[in-house]
Amino acid sequence: MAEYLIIGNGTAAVGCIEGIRSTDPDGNITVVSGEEHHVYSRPLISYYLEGKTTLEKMRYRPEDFYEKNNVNLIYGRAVKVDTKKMSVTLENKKRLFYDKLCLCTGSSPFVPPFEGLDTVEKKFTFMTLDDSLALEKALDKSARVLIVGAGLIGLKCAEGIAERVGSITVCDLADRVLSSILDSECAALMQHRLEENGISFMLGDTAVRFEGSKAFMKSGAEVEFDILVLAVGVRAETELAKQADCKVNRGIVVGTDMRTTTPDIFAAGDCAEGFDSSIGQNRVLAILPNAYMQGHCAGVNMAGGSEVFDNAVPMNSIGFFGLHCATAGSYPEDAEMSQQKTEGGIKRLFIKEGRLCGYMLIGDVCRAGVYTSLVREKTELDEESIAEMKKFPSLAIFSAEKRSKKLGGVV
Amino acid sequence: MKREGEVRIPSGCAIAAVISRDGKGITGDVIYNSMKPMHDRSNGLGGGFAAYGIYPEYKDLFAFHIFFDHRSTRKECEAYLKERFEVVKGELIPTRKIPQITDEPIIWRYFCAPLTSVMASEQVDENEFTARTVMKINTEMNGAYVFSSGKNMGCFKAVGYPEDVGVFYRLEEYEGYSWTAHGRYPTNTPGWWGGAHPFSLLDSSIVHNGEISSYDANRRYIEMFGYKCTLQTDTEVITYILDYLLRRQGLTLEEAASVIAAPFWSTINAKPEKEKEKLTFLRTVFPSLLITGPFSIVYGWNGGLMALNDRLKLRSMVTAEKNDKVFIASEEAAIRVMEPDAENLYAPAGGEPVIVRVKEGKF
Amino acid sequence: MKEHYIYPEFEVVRNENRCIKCRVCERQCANEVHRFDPDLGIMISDEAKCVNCQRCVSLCPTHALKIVKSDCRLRENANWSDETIKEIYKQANSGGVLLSSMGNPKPLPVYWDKILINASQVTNPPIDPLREPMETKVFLGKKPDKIRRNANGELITEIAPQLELSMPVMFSAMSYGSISYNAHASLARAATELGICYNTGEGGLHEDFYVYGPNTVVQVASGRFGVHKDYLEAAAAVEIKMGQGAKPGIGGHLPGAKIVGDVSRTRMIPEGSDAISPAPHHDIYSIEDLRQLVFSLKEATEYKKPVIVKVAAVHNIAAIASGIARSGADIIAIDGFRGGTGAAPTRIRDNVGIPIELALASVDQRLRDEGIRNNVSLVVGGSVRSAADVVKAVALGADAVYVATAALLALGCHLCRTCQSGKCNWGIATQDPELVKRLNPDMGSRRLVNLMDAWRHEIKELMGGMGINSIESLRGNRLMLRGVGLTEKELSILGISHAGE
Amino acid sequence: MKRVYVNEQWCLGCHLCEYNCAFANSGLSDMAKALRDKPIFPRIHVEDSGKIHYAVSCRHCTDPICVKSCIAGAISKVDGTVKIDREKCVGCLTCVLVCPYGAVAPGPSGAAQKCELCLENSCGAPACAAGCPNNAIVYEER
Repeated sequence: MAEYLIIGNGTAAVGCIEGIRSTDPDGNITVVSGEEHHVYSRPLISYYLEGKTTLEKMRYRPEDFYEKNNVNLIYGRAVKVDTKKMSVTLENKKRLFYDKLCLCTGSSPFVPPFEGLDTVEKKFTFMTLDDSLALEKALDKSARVLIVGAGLIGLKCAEGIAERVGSITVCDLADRVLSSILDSECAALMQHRLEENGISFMLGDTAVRFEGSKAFMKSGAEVEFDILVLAVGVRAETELAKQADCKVNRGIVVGTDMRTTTPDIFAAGDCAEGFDSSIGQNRVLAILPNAYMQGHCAGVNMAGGSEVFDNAVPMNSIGFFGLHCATAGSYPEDAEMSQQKTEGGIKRLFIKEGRLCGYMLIGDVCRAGVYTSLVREKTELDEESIAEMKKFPSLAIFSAEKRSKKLGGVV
Repeated sequence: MKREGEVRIPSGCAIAAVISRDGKGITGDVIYNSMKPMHDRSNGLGGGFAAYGIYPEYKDLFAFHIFFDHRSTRKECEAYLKERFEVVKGELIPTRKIPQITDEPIIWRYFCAPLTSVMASEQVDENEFTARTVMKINTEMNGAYVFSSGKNMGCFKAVGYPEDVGVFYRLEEYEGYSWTAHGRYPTNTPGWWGGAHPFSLLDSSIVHNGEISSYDANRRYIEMFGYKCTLQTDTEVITYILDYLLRRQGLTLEEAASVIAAPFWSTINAKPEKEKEKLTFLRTVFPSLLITGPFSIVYGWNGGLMALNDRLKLRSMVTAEKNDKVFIASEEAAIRVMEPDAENLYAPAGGEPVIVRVKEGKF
Repeated sequence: MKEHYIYPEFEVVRNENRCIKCRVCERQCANEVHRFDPDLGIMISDEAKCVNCQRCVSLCPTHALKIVKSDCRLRENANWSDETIKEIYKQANSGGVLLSSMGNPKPLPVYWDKILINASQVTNPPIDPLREPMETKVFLGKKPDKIRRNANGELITEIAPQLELSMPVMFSAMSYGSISYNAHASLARAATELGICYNTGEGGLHEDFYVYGPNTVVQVASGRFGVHKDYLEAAAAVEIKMGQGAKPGIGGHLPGAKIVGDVSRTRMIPEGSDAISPAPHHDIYSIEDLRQLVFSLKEATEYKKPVIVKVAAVHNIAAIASGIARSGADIIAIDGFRGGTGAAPTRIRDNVGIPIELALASVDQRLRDEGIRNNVSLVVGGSVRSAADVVKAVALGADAVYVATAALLALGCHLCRTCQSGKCNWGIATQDPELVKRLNPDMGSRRLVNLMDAWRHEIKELMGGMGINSIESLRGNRLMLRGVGLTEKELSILGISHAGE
Repeated sequence: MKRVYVNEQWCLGCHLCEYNCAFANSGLSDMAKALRDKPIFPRIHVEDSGKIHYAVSCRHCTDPICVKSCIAGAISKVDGTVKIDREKCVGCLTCVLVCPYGAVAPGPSGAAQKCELCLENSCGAPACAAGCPNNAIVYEER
């Protein structure tokens, strides 16, 4: 019977388990979890602080998930891979053998070497449930919070704690919030909503040095704070892969079947650098749906099936204080941008060579998935369809024939 | 009260028949005694018999049995008959005075041959000629009613129970190879002798038990062909239908049976192709002659009998055999009176004709 | 000149407590009666446009709507009814002939309702259709006078072409053009499923429906629209339309606006040209001319298809029918004065023709008196409304009946009688694609099949009650009928006795 | 399994399905009470594009991308039906982002909702199909 070993216990691992089980109901699956928690959804940690979910509800899968899937869950940290003996050694020296190994090690926060960081009493990263629980303990109604990083993590953290602290300042070296997914105009809308809810920004500026509860900014400004949250960025966890001699760039390089360059070793999730069809090359797409789908693909292939995951695109759905934002795809310089302003929002479509290559929706995100699918499927559109698409996302973009397959067939 | 012909009178009935396949003589007491156990199926308002082979000495002449209300009617009718026929013999039909039968009309019989010259001028054969004469008398001559008109056969009928009618007509003195009998249970007739059964035309006679629901459809159809349903009885219309199908259209008995008691379409469609084609043809061509509603009939003619039930078999009828004889009756009891040792008792299925031919039709 | 204002005939009553402003009424009214007022936040109505087709009433999910007859009346006058006066106003406004649709709505006698059906009691048994077979199949066509046998004495079973129907009902003529493609599709599919026939009417046969040919009667009318060899050959029978019950003596006029696309192609006339059916066939000015057309069509179809001659029931119908029966026609169809139409001058619809019951009775008797009833089958139409009407018609002597209004009702028609407007909200009497699509033939044909199945069950029940187990035994069986409240004259024409006799 | 199918050839754009859906999922027994003077949150929507109309609701995909994408693990497929656990949903709308049919939308509470075939409300079978006046929406096996 096959021995499947999965390092990591996040979304990719769940995808991997479900992928294996869809193909091989019997093989032994062992999961090594670094965190001593049932599988939970990491993006929910801010919602937890906000009170929109509970520890109970945060479980990504039901309580009996491991049992039902006949998975042997081990808490521990994998430290060594031996590709010859096909084994993985844990921190506690326990050795696990595998026929197929999947690395779902995820990523970890990147903390730049700030001067004086060690003098800061209450400093947190915001990645794991334990991070969130630790931060929660520090919160109080009068606390001044400085968040370094105005990306998804930093801002979700800000939203999550907004009602529970005195003030929040977010700084980022970039000139706008959410710089990885939004252009300036769109970012400004989001920033506005955040500001309306009491969050202040110091953009184009960042902390360079700390002294106790004071941050010294690049611009020369000084910020007093009680709590520091570092959300500068994340890095793929690739240590084991390197040991196993897998090719590693920013992440562990995988093919569209999730195999690494080392036989019998797969990788999936935030640690992997898979194919991004929106740009036609590999890159790390650290988003949850991607992690699951890569995991699932890896699982199926580990179990001898054949699945290809070749249409990953960057996409994000995120909201702050009721203002939603949906984005997907890429925004090439030479693309035609079609823009529509809506009440309190904006819609930008990036069209190139008769295809929708990316979009940004702020405010009304209804049926955004129709656009996402156009991006993902690289659907070729005639003029009529493009005109229809510019109006709003609907199935009217497609021909009657295609629509009848979508609405009248099993899909 | 209105009598037959003025109103349609439903009735229940008893029927019985016997025939010798060898053509041997059977005396009339055999048949009228058979009606006794079925007494309750009649109500004394009509009984009658048809007898075949009873006039061998006049077998080539049409034998008219006629009721007259009055002597003057007889004179008038005889005059008319003589315009068309050579009347070889005319006489009172012998009867016996019994208390059970009263108010009898004047009952005569005439043995006649059609006048060939008159017949030629009408361009019809002797059967059609005779039939027309009968229709004419029965529809236009008030007080005269021809109740029998075949060759070498005769009907005998009266108001009364059939067993008494048999005694009244002294039927034990006649000998025929085939007899049918009828006892009637009409619901609202004043009791008119002409309304008793059998009903006959030429040598065809019908005894019938039932009340058909297709009556007016059948009547209005058959009347297109010169028949006049003066009595408004089932027996009359069935007689005309069979006359039309057998004599005028030339159908066989079996074919006629599958017109009047046509198989269901589902049955027809399950038949072999040739049979199916034929049955479909007959139902398509003669749809208005399908008879629905309950009936059991015995059709008599010179040379045989046919018993037939409606296709749902809504009326009782059984048959049995013994040696050369075949018996038919509404109830087995009647058969047992005629022949206690009768064999092969059988209840024909709905629409299944039982046809008996004397000497296999070579009679 | 300013026209006289005529108060609307109907009022739209909306229960504001139930209205959820879903605006279905607005979206579904082709007459644009309903409208949402964003300022007031309520639905409002323009009642002058309402034809009382009940589409909105039917679709309103909260049953918040009803349409009522307006009670704004003129001063009562037994001689000058409101309707009469308003018609005068309309004519004074417009100077035109008044147009109407569907059948005569006047309170003239409905003889079906004065005829009662018999049932068996005691002397013979009623038959239970659940237990016993009960047959409704009929063959329409000429029956031979005499059977023939071959040299071996076997019956020769070839006979004149017959139209086989599983029950004595057909859908009568409604042209493609006067009704929609989907209405035709529904009729064709239902007829096929039921084993009966529908009738193309005079507008030709759309190529999509040739597949239903074995259940199709094609019509040849005075305009000869869409008549060609394939059309005749596709059919189960060919009908020559001499007249129509709703408008005896006049032809038809389908405005050019409706002659578009497929309708134009199917009728074989240019788009936009008015389709005029002359009052007479200009090659039939007498009975001998009819005989020539009958035989022309028989020649064209190699004597393989029965020819029907359809006439309106008029005063001398018995003699007319007798002439047709001798013309070589296999089937006579008679359309009574209550028959429907897509458009007819009101005066003609309401004042010309005679009731089908009387026409049927006199024709059937006349053909029997002449001994030629077997030459032809008799099909009658003109408001056969139920299984009871079918049974009564057959008992009076019909071989089968034609139904159209009942079929349209099954398809959704609410008898608003404004077919002539072309804005049928039920997708029946319209060529507007947006309206046509409202009639889904899947539903339409299912409802027609349901209706006929129901009628078939009822016919069987009624027959069973009479002790009759096959429709043949009902045909012309007038003893099964009794009249109530009829005069001696009416009874004698109908050939039935009065109840109690 | 039985699914809701839409044939735009017969869709009249009457939008009744939206109201029937909203009513079916309202938990109330009177439509007027459930829907009068309130915004409605149907799980099916009609798209009107000129003369073309059609209703869109969850296709219950064989391989549903929403299930794979839900960050809360709130969407699952049970016996062929894709369901959303509204308690678990945090309203991130990733499902809206990925559904290629636009069949998921936020409900009145902000949690995502979509057609669940009326299997758990008092209708027991899709109210949209049952109430469609022209059989443009059918609930059947294909």
